[in-house]
Amino acid sequence: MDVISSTFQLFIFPGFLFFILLSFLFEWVDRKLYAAMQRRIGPLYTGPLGLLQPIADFIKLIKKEDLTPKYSDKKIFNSVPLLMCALMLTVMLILPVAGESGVISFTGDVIFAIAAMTLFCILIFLAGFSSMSPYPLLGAERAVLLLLGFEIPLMLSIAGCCIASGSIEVSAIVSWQASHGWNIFGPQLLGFAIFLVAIQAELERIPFDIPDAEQEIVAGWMTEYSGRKLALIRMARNLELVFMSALAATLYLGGPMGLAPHWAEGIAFPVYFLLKTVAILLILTIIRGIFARVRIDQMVAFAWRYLIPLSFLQVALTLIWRLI
Amino acid sequence: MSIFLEACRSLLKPKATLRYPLGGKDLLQIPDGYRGKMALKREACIGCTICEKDCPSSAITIITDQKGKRPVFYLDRCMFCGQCKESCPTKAISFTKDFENASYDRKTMEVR
Amino acid sequence: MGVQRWAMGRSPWVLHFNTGSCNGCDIEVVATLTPRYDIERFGIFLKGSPRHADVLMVTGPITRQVKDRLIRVYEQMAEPKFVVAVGSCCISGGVFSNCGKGACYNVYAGLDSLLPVDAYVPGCPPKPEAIIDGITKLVKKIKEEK
Amino acid sequence: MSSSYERIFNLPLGPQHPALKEPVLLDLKVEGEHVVDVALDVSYNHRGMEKAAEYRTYVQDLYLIERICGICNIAHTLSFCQCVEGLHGKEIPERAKYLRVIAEELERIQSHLLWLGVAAHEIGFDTFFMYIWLDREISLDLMEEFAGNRITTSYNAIGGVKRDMTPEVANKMKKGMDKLEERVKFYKKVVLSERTVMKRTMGIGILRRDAAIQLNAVGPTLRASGVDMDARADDPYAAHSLVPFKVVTDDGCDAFSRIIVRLDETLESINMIRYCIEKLPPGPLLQRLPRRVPAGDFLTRVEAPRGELVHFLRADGSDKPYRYKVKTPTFSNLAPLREMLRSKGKYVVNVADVPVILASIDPCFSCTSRNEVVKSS
Ligand code: SF4
Ligand code: SF4
Ligand code: SF4
Ligand code: SF4
Ligand code: SF4
Ligand code: SF4
Ligand code: SF4
Ligand code: SF4
Repeated sequence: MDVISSTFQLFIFPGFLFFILLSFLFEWVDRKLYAAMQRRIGPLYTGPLGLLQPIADFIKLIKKEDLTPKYSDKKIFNSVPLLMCALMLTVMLILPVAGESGVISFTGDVIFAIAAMTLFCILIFLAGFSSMSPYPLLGAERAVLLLLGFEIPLMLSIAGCCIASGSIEVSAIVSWQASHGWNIFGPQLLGFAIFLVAIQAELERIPFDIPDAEQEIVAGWMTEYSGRKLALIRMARNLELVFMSALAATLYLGGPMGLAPHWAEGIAFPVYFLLKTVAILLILTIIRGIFARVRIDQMVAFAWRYLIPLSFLQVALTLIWRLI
Repeated sequence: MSIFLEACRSLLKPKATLRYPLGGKDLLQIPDGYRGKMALKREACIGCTICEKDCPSSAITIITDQKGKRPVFYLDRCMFCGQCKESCPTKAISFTKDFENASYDRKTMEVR
Repeated sequence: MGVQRWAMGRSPWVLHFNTGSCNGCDIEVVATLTPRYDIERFGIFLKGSPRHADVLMVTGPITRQVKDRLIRVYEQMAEPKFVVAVGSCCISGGVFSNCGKGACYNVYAGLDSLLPVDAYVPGCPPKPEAIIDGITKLVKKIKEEK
Repeated sequence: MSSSYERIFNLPLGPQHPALKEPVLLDLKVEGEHVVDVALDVSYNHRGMEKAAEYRTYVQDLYLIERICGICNIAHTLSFCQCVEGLHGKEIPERAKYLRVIAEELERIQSHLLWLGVAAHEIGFDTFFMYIWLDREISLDLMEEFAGNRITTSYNAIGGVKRDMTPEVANKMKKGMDKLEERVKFYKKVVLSERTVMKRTMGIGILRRDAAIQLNAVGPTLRASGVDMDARADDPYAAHSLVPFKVVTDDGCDAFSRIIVRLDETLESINMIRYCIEKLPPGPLLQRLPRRVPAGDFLTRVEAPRGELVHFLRADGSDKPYRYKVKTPTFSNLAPLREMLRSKGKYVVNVADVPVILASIDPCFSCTSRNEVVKSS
């Protein structure tokens, strides 16, 4: 019984299948809202309202011919997409969807999440580097530069949450918020803003879509990927989008917890989880819609000049607030 | 900031997209003078071959049918410039609003 | 494979290649992205990298200088791939097809002499609606054949 | 930056590249993210037009010349017609002159909006691009109504214009102009207030006044460097001597001031169209001219949306040109472009800036390809 239920949890809900489907849904929401902001319709004819569009894209790419450039470092080039997906799927298991804790939960899983984000960037670098052609190389270089900019603010803003609730465990942060109010209504409001900006960079979205800036370096580090590998990369990036929005919801908006009668928690909590993550996604998409891309040096300068001091300030504020 | 407000306004405004082709061709307001696929009034044509001589991209060939000489238009070369209509002394050539001329085969792209 | 054909027809990503066009066709191709026409409705993206694209959309007369590039880009694309010729220049050389006898010295008379073409969209330039019409016809072909 | 030569590598942009809608090869020499030098190869578009023009009659050439370029086809046909009319020594009817100005300015509006959209796209500002291109449709709809096609209009004819402007179209045009004016003013506000836009365009692609004159820049690129030069004002053709307008200049010398110059020019064009509709004289549209053109040379200057366009015709008395020669604005702007793309001292060019700088001269190479590399096998 236990084995069955944990297998179900791992693979179906709230495990791999759930997250993969969620990632498709998120891509759809993202594209639709982005289009609506531009007075367009966006995907429309694939399934009802174009809901199946991301799935069609995925299947099409899976079925396409898979090319590997001649001069690439084949081992790395071929394994990176798979690693990206695996990494994202694993780290997503710590997200609490139906209760205080996720499928796996341990002390220090917040650190694990941060490590996974950094690792993802390193995988991006490897992907670009192993392609051995100019655009991906430049994209990879930019990805690492970008990492220098937003990594520290990201960590510090998460640290703010950890300090506030006095724990480095996701479930503890969630339950602390359930009893003390959401993190966003406290000194973490600043942290939340910093977090949103930083994940926009981590996700490589406008205004920080520098490593795959189409107008400058074609598709950046992804330029040489095609077919199945591109499908996996796209999926990994969508999963990352889900993960980041969900992490923001978990850390700042109280995770899946909310008002619900005891007997309905099993349904209400996932619904709350969805609502909150989608809310974050909407904010992310609006940001994507209203900015132009900044240049890499401008991004790094911005991060060091404003984001990092602000995030230190935020940590200090939290500490003071804790002590009082 | 102004672009943010504009984006919010755009979310409320109706979409600017015309749902062509599934919404049908009537959605599009093609003006009367539009130069789409051409049409030939066979009775009016006197077979003078001026249109063939003036066509800048040799998209017209003169053939002979039971009534005599007449032009055939090849849409794969035609650039819808309207010179044939200008040149025709009897106004036998006119342009319709039909723009849906995409085809799988170059050989079928002609107006007889 | 039913699913494959369905997915292929629902998500044809386009690579736009200008082979020496006068820009007329190009701006109309770009215009199909814009709110009035919005080809993302059909799941179409304009992609920058040949490796990501399924449909090669060629505009303009094929000049001798660009021919090798065109073929190289076509070869870089992953199977299955399709080619659409947009504009009279691309289909046949258009106005450049009539230099005394045959095409101008620097222009190929038609894309079909170099690559297998799946759909032709005539016009100079074709209206964005006409390009959409061409794409829908291509999608129909993808669904029925291959 | 240190000049360790191992770090310099070549980054070819093009000939097929998403930032460029045309086949052109920019061979950048890049050091890290900085561009140190650039070599341009614009030969991919060479279609042999000038030669082809010698093989056609003047009637056919009109359409060939129109297809030198789709975006400013009216400027090209206008120049061609002026050459032919000039050799005939005939004036065209007054009404046709006004109509030509309307067509030309409508094209300028269309072209400048197109360019603004592309510039927004180059800096990754897609939402702005979409708004602009949505409004550009207004001008294209008017063009379609006015001339019969959206882009390649075949509006000008040798000796006048082909179509009249009905009162109905005039009304639509006036309404369209009001809408466009409102939108262009809004865009100006956006450009002047949006931080990211300024960050990406200010101080980028600098071309000082003396360099602009020395390297023979033309059009908005020149006027954004503070030089007051415009063929419409300096050498009036069509009805330009009768239609009042202001030559817009700016002293910024960078990509940002090129945006401002173009936006202001669009507003000027809107006013010119209004004036022309108001003052449109009655009369015939076309002065019929014989098909054979008297022998002689003729040269015209026309202010195309991108700058001064020069056409030269040598006729030998037959119905075909003896020689036809075109010098287009983008060609003149290439030397200044190279200047803008080279890092020098404190002025550094990032790879990320290359599309923006390139876009800032509003290049289109379809009219510029002058040569072809022939491999001797
Ligand atoms: S419209 Fe122009 S290109 Fe087409 S057949 Fe007539 S003259 Fe020839
Ligand atoms: S110019 Fe007119 S009358 Fe003469 S052949 Fe052509 S269509 Fe017939
Ligand atoms: S006007 Fe008469 S004589 Fe002159 S070209 Fe036309 S048909 Fe021939
Ligand atoms: S190259 Fe041949 S076809 Fe072209 S103009 Fe010269 S002779 Fe005519
Ligand atoms: S078909 Fe017409 S618009 Fe298209 S590239 Fe050729 S000349 Fe230009
Ligand atoms: S340089 Fe321009 S005008 Fe001259 S032949 Fe080449 S494309 Fe034609
Ligand atoms: S500069 Fe040349 S290519 Fe560009 S729009 Fe003008 S004529 Fe066309
Ligand atoms: S520089 Fe070369 S291409 Fe130019 S005119 Fe002289 S010989 Fe001809």
